[in-house]
Amino acid sequence: MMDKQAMQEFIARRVALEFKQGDLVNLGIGLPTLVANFVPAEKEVIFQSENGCIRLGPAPEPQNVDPCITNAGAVPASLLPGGAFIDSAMSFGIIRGGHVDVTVLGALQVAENGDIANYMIPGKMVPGMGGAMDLLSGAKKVIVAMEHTAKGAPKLMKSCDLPLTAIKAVDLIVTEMGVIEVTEVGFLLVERNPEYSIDEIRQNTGAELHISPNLIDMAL
Amino acid sequence: MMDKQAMQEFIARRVALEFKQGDLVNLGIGLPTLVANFVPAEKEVIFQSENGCIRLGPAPEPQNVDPCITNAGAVPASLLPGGAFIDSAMSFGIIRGGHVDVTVLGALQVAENGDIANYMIPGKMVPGMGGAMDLLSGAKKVIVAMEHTAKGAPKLMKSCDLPLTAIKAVDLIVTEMGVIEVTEVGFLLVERNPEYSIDEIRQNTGAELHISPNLIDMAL
Amino acid sequence: MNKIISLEEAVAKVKEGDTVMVGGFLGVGTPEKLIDALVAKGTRDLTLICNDTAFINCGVGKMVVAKLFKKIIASHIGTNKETGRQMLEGETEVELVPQGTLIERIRAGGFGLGGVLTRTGLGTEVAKGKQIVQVDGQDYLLEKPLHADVALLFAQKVDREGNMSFHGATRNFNVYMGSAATTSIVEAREVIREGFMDPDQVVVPGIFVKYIVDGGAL
Amino acid sequence: MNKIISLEEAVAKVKEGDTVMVGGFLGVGTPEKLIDALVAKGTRDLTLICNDTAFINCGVGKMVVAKLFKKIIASHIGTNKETGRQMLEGETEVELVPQGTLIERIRAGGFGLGGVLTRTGLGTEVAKGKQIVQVDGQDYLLEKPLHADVALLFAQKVDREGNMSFHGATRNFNVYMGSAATTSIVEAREVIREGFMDPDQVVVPGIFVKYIVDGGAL
Repeated sequence: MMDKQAMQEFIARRVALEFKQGDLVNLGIGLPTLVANFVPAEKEVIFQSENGCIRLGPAPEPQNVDPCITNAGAVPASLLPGGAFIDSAMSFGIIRGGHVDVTVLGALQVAENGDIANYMIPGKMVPGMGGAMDLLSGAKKVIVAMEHTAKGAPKLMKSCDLPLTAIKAVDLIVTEMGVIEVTEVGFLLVERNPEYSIDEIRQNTGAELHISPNLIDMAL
Repeated sequence: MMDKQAMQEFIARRVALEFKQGDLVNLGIGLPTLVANFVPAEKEVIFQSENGCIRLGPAPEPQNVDPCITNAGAVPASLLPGGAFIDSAMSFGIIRGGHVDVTVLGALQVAENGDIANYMIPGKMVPGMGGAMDLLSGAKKVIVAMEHTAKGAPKLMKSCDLPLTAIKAVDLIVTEMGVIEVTEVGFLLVERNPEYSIDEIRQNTGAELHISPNLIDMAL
Repeated sequence: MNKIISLEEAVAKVKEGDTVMVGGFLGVGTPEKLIDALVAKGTRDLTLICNDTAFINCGVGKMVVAKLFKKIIASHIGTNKETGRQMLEGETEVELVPQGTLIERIRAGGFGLGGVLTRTGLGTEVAKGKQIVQVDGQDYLLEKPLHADVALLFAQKVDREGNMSFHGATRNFNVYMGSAATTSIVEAREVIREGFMDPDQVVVPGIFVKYIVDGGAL
Repeated sequence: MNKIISLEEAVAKVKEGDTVMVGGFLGVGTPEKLIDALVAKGTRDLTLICNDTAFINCGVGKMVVAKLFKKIIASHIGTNKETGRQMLEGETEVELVPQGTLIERIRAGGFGLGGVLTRTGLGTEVAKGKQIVQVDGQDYLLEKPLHADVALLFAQKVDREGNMSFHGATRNFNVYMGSAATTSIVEAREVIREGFMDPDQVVVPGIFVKYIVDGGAL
């Protein structure tokens, strides 16, 4: 069994393989942010952050921190050559207008029709949707990167019981157990982490799990 | 009788008196453009042009002409210190959003309810509305600057018979004959050019002309 | 017209009960000196329109802690526990608005548009009670324009005319909030007192700025 | 990715029957070299979306004279007699759109909005056949988004990434047209080949630009 950090890195590493040359990508806060670390150097991916950065780069050395240059989590960041700073209206014009090729977000729950809940637990935790609702409605491809369960409770469900962030929005789910496509017929396991049996993955999934006839081991 | 140029200057000179300190003003092409020449030096008026200039200044000396700096009529212009260049979306955000204090436009016809026609004569002349419809719907105060008649035919009418540029938009009309407010009851003559009698002005007006009890000679 | 005023004069423009828009994204690009002065003065019953409520010791988060708001309109409050506490205990009303919708509603308010037609939020709680408009067979949510009494903005540089320019990720909501507010006040790190900004370099024209406060270096 | 292409390669991106957006305001801020090359090539049956049709010897006016358009969507055609002649004689269809509505429809197309709600044009021929949407008891005209196959843009400077900056009154429609087109081509007076633009100075980010053509000095 992987520890939490290893699990998150494992998931992030797999998500990074989804990007194509030249993709414009927006990464959510938390686990999704890690994905940037695993993009192969030869693949040119442009990271956008909704606070107004295009070509977001790695965290700067401490002596180079500029308080005005941060990612969407207010963490010091850098801009790669060719980058640009933009305002929020243009930033969300890019997002809503379908110019973001891929967004990677975390989730509390994902339903088999692609519904997603990731912005509040009523009466308990209400952080708000931030830019997530716009990303889910505007990005060409939505990847959810998350642990397969929340302390053993399934997060892939028949339908979400938490308030939705968007309907029918998710295209692909990457967890430590496998890679699941959201299809017309529901969840389709296309890649499996060999550490888990199909039965184990089914037991940890709250909806029917179809198995791809072309199921392969999780590519890394 | 004034010649055409003297008449236009006379009208422009009177319009210039309408501006208040600090007003943001947009002048239409033609006669309205002349108004800028008659704003007293001590009154600070900011001219905006819809092609993307704020603090438009006078025409430059020939040796200082910059092909990228023009007014909305594509005539070489200058920017005064403190000016800014903006894009069309912001330019019309300013106009539509009610940030323009006064616009001065020409007209083919104005109706007694404030309707205005100034962008086309069907089958004959169809230049298009350009920014006029936005200016008419967005500016806080709309002044029409025009000759009182078109070759003797009234331009102030009961209702316009040409296609409208905007409904109920005009606040004030300045002609070589006088200054006419558009009120709840229709046209109200508030200032008269002493060269014309009230009867003459009435004969040249295509709708009822109310006379202000406070009628004065045209201020210049 | 001299637009440069003191911090004291600036905060006097904000009245109890006002709706205030405040620029910034998790405190980045926020007028901290104006906020500190408002906290010190304790102007209450305000309605806040801001992207988020930053942190308890940063940006508008300090105003939350000082309980200056009766209502908060924001896209995210998760970085400030005090906002969540005030909301859950019913002390402060919170309206959550998707971030792209929030900036566009502000722009619509400032730019004279009747509202925003967006697919963002369809099928979620955000859509509840709102008008759906069909365009070519596609549903869009009608989101209404926002206006404020006062906008508190931040810029890297401002000239005496109020022309603003920015550094880094500080443009965020500062670019459009001035257009949607009756009174806008800019706190700039640098106030250009001699000459004016190059007109090609201006990001927000000074006509959207009523007052200027010298913020000084961070 | 190398975005810099030749004028010849650039005009080959425009196909007969395409909808093209062209930046510029009466020719100011228009990509003249791209236009000349299109006229020389004679790519026909185009639909034009542009603020105006400039003059017979300037800007898109030259394309009008060469009869490249089957339809023109613009706010003003009065400075080009040939446009008026083609319209009145039924050779070319002309749709007149208020200027502020035109730029906002383009932005809505590029920015994923369902349309524009504006009071501009209410009660006029512009409103005919269009949906009226009431917001808080006030009528607004619903104007639909615009898209294009190709956008032909002008910038003062562009770097290899496609980041654009401007001089003077040349921003006009160039800022938003790239977002609303499948393919956008920028003709810049200066192509920065060494290094990149200061990210604080970028007006239009390069993600909206697919190809770059070196326009050279005027």
